Amino acid sequence: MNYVLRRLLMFPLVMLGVSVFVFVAIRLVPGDAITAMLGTESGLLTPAQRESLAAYFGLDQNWVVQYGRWLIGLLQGDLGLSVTYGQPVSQIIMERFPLTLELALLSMLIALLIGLPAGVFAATRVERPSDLVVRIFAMIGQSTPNFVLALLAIYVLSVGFGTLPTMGRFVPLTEDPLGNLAQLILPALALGTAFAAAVTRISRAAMLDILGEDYVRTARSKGFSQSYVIWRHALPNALIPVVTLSGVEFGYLLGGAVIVEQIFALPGLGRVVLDAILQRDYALVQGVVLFIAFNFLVVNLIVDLAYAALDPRIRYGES
Amino acid sequence: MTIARTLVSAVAIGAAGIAAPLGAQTLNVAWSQDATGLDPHTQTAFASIRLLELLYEPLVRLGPNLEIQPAIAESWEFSDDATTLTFRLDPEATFHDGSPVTAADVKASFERILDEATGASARANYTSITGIETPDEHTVVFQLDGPNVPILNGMGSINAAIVPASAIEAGTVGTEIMGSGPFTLEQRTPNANASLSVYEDWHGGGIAYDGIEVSILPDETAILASLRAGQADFALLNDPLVATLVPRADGLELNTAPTLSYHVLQLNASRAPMGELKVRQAISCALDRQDILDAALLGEGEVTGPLTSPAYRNDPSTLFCYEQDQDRARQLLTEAGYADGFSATIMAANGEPPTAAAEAQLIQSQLAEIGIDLSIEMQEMNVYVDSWLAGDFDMAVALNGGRADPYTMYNRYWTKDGNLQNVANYIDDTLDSLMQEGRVETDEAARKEIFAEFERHLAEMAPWVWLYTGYTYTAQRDGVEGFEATPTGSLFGLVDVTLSE
Amino acid sequence: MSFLGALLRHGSGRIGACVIAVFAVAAILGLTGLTPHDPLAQDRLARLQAPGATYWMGTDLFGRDILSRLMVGIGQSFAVALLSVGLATVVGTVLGLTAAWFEKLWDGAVMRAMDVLLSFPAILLALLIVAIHGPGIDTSIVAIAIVYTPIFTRVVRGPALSLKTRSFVDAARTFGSSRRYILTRHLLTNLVAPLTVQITLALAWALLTEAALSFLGLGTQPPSPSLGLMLSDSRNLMETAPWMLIFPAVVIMLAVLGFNLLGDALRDVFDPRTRRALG
Amino acid sequence: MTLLSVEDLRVGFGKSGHETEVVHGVSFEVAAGETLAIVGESGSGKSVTAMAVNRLVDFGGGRILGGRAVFDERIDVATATEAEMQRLRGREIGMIFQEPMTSLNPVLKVGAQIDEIFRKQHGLSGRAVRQASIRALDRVRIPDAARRLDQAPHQMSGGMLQRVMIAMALAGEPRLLIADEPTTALDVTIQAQIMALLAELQRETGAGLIFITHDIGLVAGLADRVLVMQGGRAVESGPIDRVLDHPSHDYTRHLLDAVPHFRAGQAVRRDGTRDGRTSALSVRDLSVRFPVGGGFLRRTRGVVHAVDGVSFDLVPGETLGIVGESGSGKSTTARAILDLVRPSAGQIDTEGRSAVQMVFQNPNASLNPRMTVRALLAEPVIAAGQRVDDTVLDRMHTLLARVELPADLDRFPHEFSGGQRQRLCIARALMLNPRVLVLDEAVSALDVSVQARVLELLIDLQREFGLAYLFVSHDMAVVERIAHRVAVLYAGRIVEMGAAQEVLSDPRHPYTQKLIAAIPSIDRRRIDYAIDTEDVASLLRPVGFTAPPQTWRQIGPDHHIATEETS
Repeated sequence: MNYVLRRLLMFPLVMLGVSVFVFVAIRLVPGDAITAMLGTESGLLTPAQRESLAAYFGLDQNWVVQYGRWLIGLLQGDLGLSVTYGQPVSQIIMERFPLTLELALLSMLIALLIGLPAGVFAATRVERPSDLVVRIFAMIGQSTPNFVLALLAIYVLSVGFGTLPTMGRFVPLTEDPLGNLAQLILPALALGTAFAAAVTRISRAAMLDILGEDYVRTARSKGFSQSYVIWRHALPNALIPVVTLSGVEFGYLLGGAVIVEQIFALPGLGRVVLDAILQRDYALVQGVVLFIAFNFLVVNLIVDLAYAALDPRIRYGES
Repeated sequence: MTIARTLVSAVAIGAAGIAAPLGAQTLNVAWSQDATGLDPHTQTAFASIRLLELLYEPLVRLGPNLEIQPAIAESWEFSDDATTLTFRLDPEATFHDGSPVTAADVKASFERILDEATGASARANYTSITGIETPDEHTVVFQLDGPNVPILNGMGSINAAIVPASAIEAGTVGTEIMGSGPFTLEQRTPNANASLSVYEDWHGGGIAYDGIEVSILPDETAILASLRAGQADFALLNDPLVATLVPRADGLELNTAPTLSYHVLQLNASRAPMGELKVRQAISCALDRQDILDAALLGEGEVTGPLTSPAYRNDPSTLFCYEQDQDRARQLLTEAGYADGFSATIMAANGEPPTAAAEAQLIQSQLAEIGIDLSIEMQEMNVYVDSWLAGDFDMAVALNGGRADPYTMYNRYWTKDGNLQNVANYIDDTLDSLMQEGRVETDEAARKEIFAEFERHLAEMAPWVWLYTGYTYTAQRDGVEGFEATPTGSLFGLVDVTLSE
Repeated sequence: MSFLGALLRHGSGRIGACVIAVFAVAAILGLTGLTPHDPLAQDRLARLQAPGATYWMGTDLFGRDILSRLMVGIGQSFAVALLSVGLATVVGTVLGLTAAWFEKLWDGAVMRAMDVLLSFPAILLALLIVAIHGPGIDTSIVAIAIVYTPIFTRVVRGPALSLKTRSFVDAARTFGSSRRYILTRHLLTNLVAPLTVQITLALAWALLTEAALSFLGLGTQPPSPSLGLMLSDSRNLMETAPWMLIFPAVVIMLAVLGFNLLGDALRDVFDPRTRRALG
Repeated sequence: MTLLSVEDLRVGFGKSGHETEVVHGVSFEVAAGETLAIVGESGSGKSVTAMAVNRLVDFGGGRILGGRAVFDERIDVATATEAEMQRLRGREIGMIFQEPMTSLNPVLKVGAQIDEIFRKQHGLSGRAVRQASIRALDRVRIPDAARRLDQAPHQMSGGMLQRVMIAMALAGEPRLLIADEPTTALDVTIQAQIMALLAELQRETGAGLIFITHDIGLVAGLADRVLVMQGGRAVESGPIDRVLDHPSHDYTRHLLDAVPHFRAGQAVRRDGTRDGRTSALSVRDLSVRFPVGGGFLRRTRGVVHAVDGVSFDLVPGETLGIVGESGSGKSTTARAILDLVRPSAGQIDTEGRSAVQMVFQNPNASLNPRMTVRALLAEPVIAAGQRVDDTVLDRMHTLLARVELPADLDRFPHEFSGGQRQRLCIARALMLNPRVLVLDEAVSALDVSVQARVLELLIDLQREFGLAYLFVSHDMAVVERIAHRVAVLYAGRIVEMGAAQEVLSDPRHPYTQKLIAAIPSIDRRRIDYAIDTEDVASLLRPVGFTAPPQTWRQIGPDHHIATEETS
């Protein structure tokens, strides 16, 4: 397990890197929280008024002090107060993250449930029409911008069927499972299509390679049927590249969620960051971006664990 | 197609189940921008004011055609020399915790607004108050440093809302809602949704339903879709391109009301060549205001001069060069020494208003016809506001807020000591003296004449080129009646709404 | 067997190459001004006109010809994609190669830095950069390049590590060839295959990101058209003027499809096993 | 009763309708308990023929185009359905493949890959399956079977994995066993053990065995009948003694004579003289050690002593053959001399950097596929800082001619055959006219007949340019042909060294004796190999371990052996 241990040790290092990066980046953005809040009216503030507001927003200290105070707070689990929401950043994250997480997991599920079988199916029928059909669909899936998909979905549903996934509010799974699914199925489809296409192509390529390997030939020489050989011998090996792809792709899902949440008006974490940047809410941007980066690293760790579980060569290392 | 069919029915069942059916007497409202804060004294963003007007109450209120109506104050009058203003409070008025609204609360509220530490941006409108007395629990007398008729209008803005003195001491004004308005705030998830319920013993009378469920849908096409899907009963729309689609959908009604805020092309007179009067006038003559209105807002609005409030608005065709006259424009340019035109940049904010990009491109193509070559700089809202406040632009496409009273609307730009002088980049004695006259004049007819003269001079000096006013749009499903829009865009009209099956 | 011949014999390669060729011609015509109408000219009488005789693809809100704007838009979007991916390739290759060659500290530092960038959702990273630098074509290029550099670094570092162990590198070492010679002549020339495949896929992805950025109002600025901008302009007019949405959306899809097909074909052409099948 | 009779079998590859035929009408028979050897070089169609018998060729894009292959006088494999074939494979026909390291599923435990046969084919369940698997491993003499079942394939050696393969093939109690070059990837001592195991198991089960190989010497000890194939045709077949002693087809004669076979010292070179020449290369107690398990935050677990105090020297015009099995440290020694591996101790004296050049094992991997012949040959010159002028171009042309390659400088490596590419590597190594050539398994990757031609070329070049060769190889027959002197390496140390003639004909060190005994040769027929399962000694030593100094015993004028007993 030393491989995974080494990855764990890298966590704080990368997180520190991210925290510095986002802290500096958001402060380089012109304009501050006061202009964001008051707009053109902020010109009416007298210097004294501006100072008192700046103090309230914590904009008056120099950067190093602000970073120091934020970092110390971070270590005690206090991500600071969001100016625009008037709530602690950690509370906003806890409220908004379930939606984005569920959206990302649902699209990942869709991607894997559609992508993997399609990829394997296509690989076993190489050069036959069904292989071509799967590849074309995968290609189109990967080529359509997700916001076009989202726009069309809303238009067709509201005009054609007079129904729409609930907007503005999150229907938690615990309260109303059917409502929750109804709300998230469409955004998850819009977000997950490109991912499903990628999984199809990766699993198809992996399966093609694996079916040519010696150990598959050995399995066949034992008299096992084609489906058993695929399911028992080929698939476990094909999962490895798919798992790796899912790790990287999960990062994109969190990013892609920003646009899909905007169009479907879902109060997720993706939109919070978008608004926070526009509102110059420093504490919120820093907190949420750090949280998303943390998630990304956790997901990659899970991918590594899955990697080790799938492939003993990693788990035991070289004998 | 079977998969799609089952998918859609799943969504249908889910959606219907969720949107609270009309029966439970909740009004589902949708709009695209959420309040940026909850302190009535410091908030100026339109989205914040719209929400706070339902939770707090000022002393008086502006009616559908901007006449002064009672709110917390039952009655009011100026002294004969208009230097003192006395209000008599409605004894029935109570805060949401049942405590009565007293003169002490009014006094504490105004002291908070006038205190610089609060950062109340509308403070400039009340600086003429020199003293506040509370002879008894229900009377408040304001001493003014001089005759100031517009202050009564100022008292009608939510920025002058009355908050409990106890809340001011506790410093909870921005975080806890304790107003005397028709609704109380049950729950709010910023940038997502909010729930309001009716305040039973609101002194303004009963309301025909139990509460309002607000959804923030940033994408206006989504608002239209939610109206169609029955998820929203009532909605506010900014973008005329979307609003004009509402009448097409069956079961939806669109109400339009002219607004006070005005679309304007601000010129920077402190920079060459805009410093030349003839150049500014040439620009004013070169633009076809109606054509820009037709293209950018699909004609949804009216060409206007500087004054937009109904009481003072005049017929714009009487103003300088309000008919496009390209030859005169070229002639003015040559007289100013710019026969073969010049090049400049025009700045606009992304999506603020939604039609900004379109307006910039139309202005660019129209001015190109007389040799003025514009390059467009679209900026993110905050960056735009920073440059706007610093006056750091050649030209700027803007949508500026209007006020019922011309003085409170323009004293910040067109008076010698207006604090947004560096945005106006132009001042002369006539403008300043007319503004002061208008401030002190108590007679309505005389005031109207003063400001008409002020408007003509402004159009002629053309520091800015006023274009048109748009509409505020509200859309509702059948069964929602009784809403009356106002030029200020206030949603106070929701108080009279009735819901029927 | 010539490389191009193999590419054209490959099923999806042929389609991909044709699609990209068509768009490339359109882009060149667009950028050199040979469009049916002036993309910026506003025809007051023909506002929001459906596709017809004079305007084959209809007009937009200001009466500008959609077809001409599309041709310029393709040129604009291709330019952004090519420049940003080019930048990412150069930086990624240098980082990837040096990380693979020096290993130990430098490799760790480079990979950790890439982890930091990768842990940022792409759109947010682009958003921050655009917010700092202000919207515009150059910022989109830098934003997309920064987002894509980590991917190129990894695509180069992996194969470079394995190439380093190949005998012809050992042979070069025994001759005493210089480090620069080995890195360029031996490692780089053999990385052309994975790099080209990644470049075509990156171009497809860059087109989508440029469109997304413009959709959020942060990409290329009006009045010069880009595919993303035309898409976002058409958003509120979806019902009144559907052609304003359909044509740009179809063009983006086909362009991205073209690059993906090309990428797939290149992968087969470069892979010796499948190359033989192509004769 | 004939177990399998094949008549006029034709097999082809490619899209149905216009396949390219690879096997053109082969016929043979195998009786129960009988061993048929199919011998031929790569590309002769021997593997395709075998894979056609159990129709595995279908999965490789191939098809049986014609002929009959009747199994057990009841089912014709050529026309059987896939369902019928699935009942045949494993239960009736077992198969063993060439590369044990890749023939087992890397992500599944070894046990799981054996259990599934008993569970699926024999319907066993629960504990019975585990017991059957343990018995299967005992049967192929794998020690400590229970623990091995829970190991993953990458934790086992090549020899051990091949035993697992045999256990799996026999688990279904097949009546016909097909072994496709089962020992080619293994060291010679392990190869002998596997051959012995196969012979014994065949006697035990009475199954028919088809043994496919390119090394005719190997089958002499095992086969009853032999079939020689060339270019997809059967050129000769018959009982083993008749074919080996009186070959009728000239290709069979070529396989027997031209291809190097070990003659226990008779076929050594007679042209070397050592006296009076200063050494071109001298190595004094060279050691190379690798820390294992070191790295971040953890102390090293141990040190691998790959090379432990090796000394020898090399005189111009002389070839020193270094022989040893995998893991003996022979390649590491070669790489250390060229500084590709940093030696931990020892002294290497040469006449300067460009005086020593190296030729690697795999010709494909040692030529950059993207460089033309001109660039490939020019690299050493550029590296040495000289300009590629006309004299250098002339040298290129003369060298290309000398190694019998076309003079076209603009061709790419993939346009040459394996043998040609290795000759190009030799030409490149000679560009700076070195004094010493280090040849690391230089011919092992080539076809047998091509090997012979390259060896002759090397010998001619040695005579012409007076080169000294350090020839590293695991193949005793090849070393016998080219080496003047031989050094035998075991566990990183020289155990025996001296003139080739003495060492090969009269080996005195126990390890050398065991090594030479295991080498198959045409002369020894149907012998039964002694089965011993001792594994190669591990080189992992505790930290700070220093081997005791070596003591030598002189046997002959130029022949001595190490006396400390092998630890």
